[in-house]
Amino acid sequence: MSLKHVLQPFNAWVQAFSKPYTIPMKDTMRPGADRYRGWHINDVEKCVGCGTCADICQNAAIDMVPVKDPVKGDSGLRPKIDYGRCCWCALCVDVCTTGSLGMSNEYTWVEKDPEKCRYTPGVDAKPWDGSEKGWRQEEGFSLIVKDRVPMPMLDPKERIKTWAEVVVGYSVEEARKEAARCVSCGLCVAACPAHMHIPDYIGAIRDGDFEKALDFIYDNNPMPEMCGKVCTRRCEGVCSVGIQGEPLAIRWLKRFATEQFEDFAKVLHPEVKRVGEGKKVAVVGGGPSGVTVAYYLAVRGFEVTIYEALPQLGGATFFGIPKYRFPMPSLEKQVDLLKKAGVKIVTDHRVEKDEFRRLLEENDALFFGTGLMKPYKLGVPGEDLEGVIYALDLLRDHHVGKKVEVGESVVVVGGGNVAIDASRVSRRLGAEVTIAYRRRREDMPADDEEIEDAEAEGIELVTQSIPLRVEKLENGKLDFIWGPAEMVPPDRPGGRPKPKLIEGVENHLQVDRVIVAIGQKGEFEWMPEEVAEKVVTSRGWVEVDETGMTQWPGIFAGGDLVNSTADAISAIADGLKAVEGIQQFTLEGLSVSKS
Amino acid sequence: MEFNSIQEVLDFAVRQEQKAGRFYGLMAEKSTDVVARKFFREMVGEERKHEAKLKAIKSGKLSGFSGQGTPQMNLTEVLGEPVFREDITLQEGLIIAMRAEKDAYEMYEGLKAFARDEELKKILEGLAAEELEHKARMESIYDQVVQREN
Amino acid sequence: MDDKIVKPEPPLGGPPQGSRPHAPVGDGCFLGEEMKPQAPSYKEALARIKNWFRANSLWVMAYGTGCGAIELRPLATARFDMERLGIAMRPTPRQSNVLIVSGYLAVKSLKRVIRSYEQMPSPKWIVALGSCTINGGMYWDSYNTINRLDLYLPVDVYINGCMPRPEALVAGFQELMRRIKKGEADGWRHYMENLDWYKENQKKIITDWDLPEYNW
Amino acid sequence: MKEILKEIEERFGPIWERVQRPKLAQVGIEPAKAVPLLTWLKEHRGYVTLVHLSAVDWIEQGEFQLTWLLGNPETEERLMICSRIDRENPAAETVSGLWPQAVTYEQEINEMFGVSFPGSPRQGVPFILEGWKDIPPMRRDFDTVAFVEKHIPGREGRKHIDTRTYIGEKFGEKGYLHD
Repeated sequence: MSLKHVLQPFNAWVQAFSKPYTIPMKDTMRPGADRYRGWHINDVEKCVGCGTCADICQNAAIDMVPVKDPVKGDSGLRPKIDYGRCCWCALCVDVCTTGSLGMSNEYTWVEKDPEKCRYTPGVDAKPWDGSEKGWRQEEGFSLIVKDRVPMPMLDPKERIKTWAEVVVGYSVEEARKEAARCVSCGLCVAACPAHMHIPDYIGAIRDGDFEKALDFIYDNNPMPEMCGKVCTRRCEGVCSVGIQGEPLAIRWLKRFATEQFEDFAKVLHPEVKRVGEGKKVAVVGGGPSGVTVAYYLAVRGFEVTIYEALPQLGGATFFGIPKYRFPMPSLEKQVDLLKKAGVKIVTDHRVEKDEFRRLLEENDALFFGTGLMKPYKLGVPGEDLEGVIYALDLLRDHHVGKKVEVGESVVVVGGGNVAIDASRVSRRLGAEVTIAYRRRREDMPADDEEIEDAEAEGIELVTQSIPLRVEKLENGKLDFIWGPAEMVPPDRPGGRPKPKLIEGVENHLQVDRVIVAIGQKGEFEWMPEEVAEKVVTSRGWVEVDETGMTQWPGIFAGGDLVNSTADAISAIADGLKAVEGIQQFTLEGLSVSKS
Repeated sequence: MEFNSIQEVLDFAVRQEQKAGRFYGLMAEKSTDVVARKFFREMVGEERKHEAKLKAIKSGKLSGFSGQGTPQMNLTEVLGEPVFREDITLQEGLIIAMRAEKDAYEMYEGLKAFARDEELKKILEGLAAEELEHKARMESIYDQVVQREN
Repeated sequence: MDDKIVKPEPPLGGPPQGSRPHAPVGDGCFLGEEMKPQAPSYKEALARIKNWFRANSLWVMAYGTGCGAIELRPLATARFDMERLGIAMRPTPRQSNVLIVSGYLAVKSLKRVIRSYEQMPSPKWIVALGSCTINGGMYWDSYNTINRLDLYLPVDVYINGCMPRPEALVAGFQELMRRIKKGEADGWRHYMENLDWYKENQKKIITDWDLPEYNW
Repeated sequence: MKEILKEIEERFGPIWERVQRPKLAQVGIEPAKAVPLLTWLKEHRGYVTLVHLSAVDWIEQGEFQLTWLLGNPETEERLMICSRIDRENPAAETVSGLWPQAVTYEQEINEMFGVSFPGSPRQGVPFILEGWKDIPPMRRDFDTVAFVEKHIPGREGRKHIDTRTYIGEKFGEKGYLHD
């Protein structure tokens, strides 16, 4: 061993002064790529808490935790991510129904306490909140199927010649394909007034078990075929799939499930409970709310009789909804089940004051859902002229089989579903139809789809028009005079903008008929004075408590008279409420506190 | 009519409200329709509230009028002029009430022209605005109840 | 096997409470030393100097338990060059003072990891990489991997990610160094003081227990 | 591949066969004839490599399927010999005499599926699992999640709320036909 061997290792010190081969420390720490999958971010305002991210996560890394009170269209839950599970596969981001969930390009997180590796993005503040870069749902790509299976429909030119149903209905394949789009979040359950078990029956349809689907459907809706055809479907309005794509065709799927069976009684197997045996309940008015009360009380063993003034049950769904939307056989199928459930049905029978008193005495409880059967008038001069008719009368006469004349041209005043129905019926009766509506098109309470269908059938829409008066012309026609309106903001939050008449302008429209469909009211002439005095409000509707009971103990009410939305599903929801209330009242004798 | 002080104007306004109240009371008694009857009774209560408000202003408990600025819909101008019948409906009742508020508004507007005192003018203006507000509220109710468009 | 896990006393990870009165920061690192109740200030200064040296010579045991081992390789390359931070790979436990648990840990590996850890001279630290060490990660429902490491071994630093990138690893080492310098990284001491608790948990999951009983 | 399949049928009786790719075929044969077939293939037909030995649990049929994947390095053809054995007391003949590497495969299958290969040297010696007391984990009736929940503690304090159920409860979803 020489000196060289001893010194050689120290030669390495020479390198201390040469340029290093390694990359300087400051350059080694690179930011994540623009589409790096780093820590999650969430736009909590956009997020609706559907929980699809939690469902898809293969590592069970996502918990849905409550962060605010649930409202319709928002479960109030938000995803909390456990980074002791996450593997940054980003399936949660790709499946996100709202596109609110994303990933920042931050990827460094050193932690002493492992319990802290869990946070709710967007709720718990993190340095990477609001990150511009990172993984996002790709434009046009989603794990959610955004497009609805199209519903086959009759051609508009063909359908105005006939009364055949416009909507053809899904085939089995189409229905199952559509049902498979559902993410089962249940936001629809909150939006549905009756809180139907929507994800469950859609799931059953997807699995091809239509009996099970019908069972879920009938669990809290005794007129599902009607709802499957004409429901206002608030469920679809909040559908989480519909936020970025088209909402699930919930209504058409329900329709599909009900159309699979000719006789519901053969498929449904309700657990008949004899809880209400020996108790009698009278139902005045055979509309959706009355039918609901009757059916569910009957399966619980109550003795129920329905009194209906018209020749068929169904209320507004019978006399109001045209048959090209809701054919008679569909209605009869549902009434048939009611009969098989043991409900006594008295049609063509109008209950009057004395009988009402007698019913009140003979029964343990009484439910009325007589609906809004009388039209409000236009309130303008000339409305008593011959040729000014009411949409409700037109529809009723048409459905009970009377001959209806509408002439060559009509103007329909109003913008609700009744107005649209009256116009489409008039169109099928051969008239040129104009709808005169006070507000803008987007303010119309009628279904958007209905308006589109009406326009496709050649019905003209004149918006922001306020009727001024009606005059008789020498040629026998009517002169419908209207003035334009401007929109002013609503006086209460959540209200609709209001039309304000621009004075001094008059427009003329020559028509054979003016059909009024501005609104309907309930009538109480049949009701004994003392009862009416107690239950009716100064606005012409009936107030009930949370059990559906009116101010008069033992009298329950529901339907259009009670709720503000005046649609069939709300009426069914009222009925369900009353079912509980009546059961409590008759069996437990609970008198609900009046406040 | 000539007013010499604010007190006089307010007294007059109180009398007007009382008159209206009596009018609605009478209609409530006479009408057979249960809804209309209830509505008129509610209106009696409304007029009492207005009366109380005016009295509060008079005694200095309230400093002035405060309209909520409900937007006008000019419905009153379009609708016909129903007269009172025994079987009057809520719709007609509402129109009558709308018209009554409008008449009151026009009366105060007219009186304003004769007022010489600035203070008086101001109080009359306030009263007119108040009545206009009532009218708009009636129109709003009409809009929500009658023209529900379902 | 019992369903319930015994809760650690004192809380996991944090410095043990009560059992070590007035111990000098970062001292008492070799086997069998008695903890002195008094701490003269020169000892504290000495401890600080010792800690500074320790922080700058992290000798990592080259033992990859899971996917994260692949992320360790780049640390030795020219871009990250961990040797400039004083981090070096060592082939045996007796030469190293940092154990990296790089991801999932099968029960079978756990036994080997425990054995290696116990052979390492104190002070020693454990760096845990990735989700798997925190709560099971994507192997959360696997029959033969553990879900949380802190039940069996004292972890000083967790580096989050699946897997963490080398940059995150560097950040993790820097954090470990910072903690060592401040005298906070004392998982090894926690392990010593709560040995019974750790052994109980280890024996629950390792059913064929044949590890030697160390005496310290 | 067709020729060799035909030859197997002639020599070993009825088989189930499928040609998956030009150089890969599957042969199903009764267990008793599996090892003679394997031997013959190795000795006389050039299938000298045991590429793999695996098992599949056909729980519905009550059978385990063993698959020996053989390779012929000269022709680059591969042959999968499949054989179904009973799921109750499963046992199969060892091929460790033909291929020494089969010992490891057989040990693993023995551990993971509980199939025994009498005569194979390391049967019953722990391989991956040490101190395993439950049923073999690759059997399909072994519930992994339940096992993990029982024996492998995870981090506590997590609570997932199912949106669907939560909404139903919050908004008073009820059923009227069934309870």
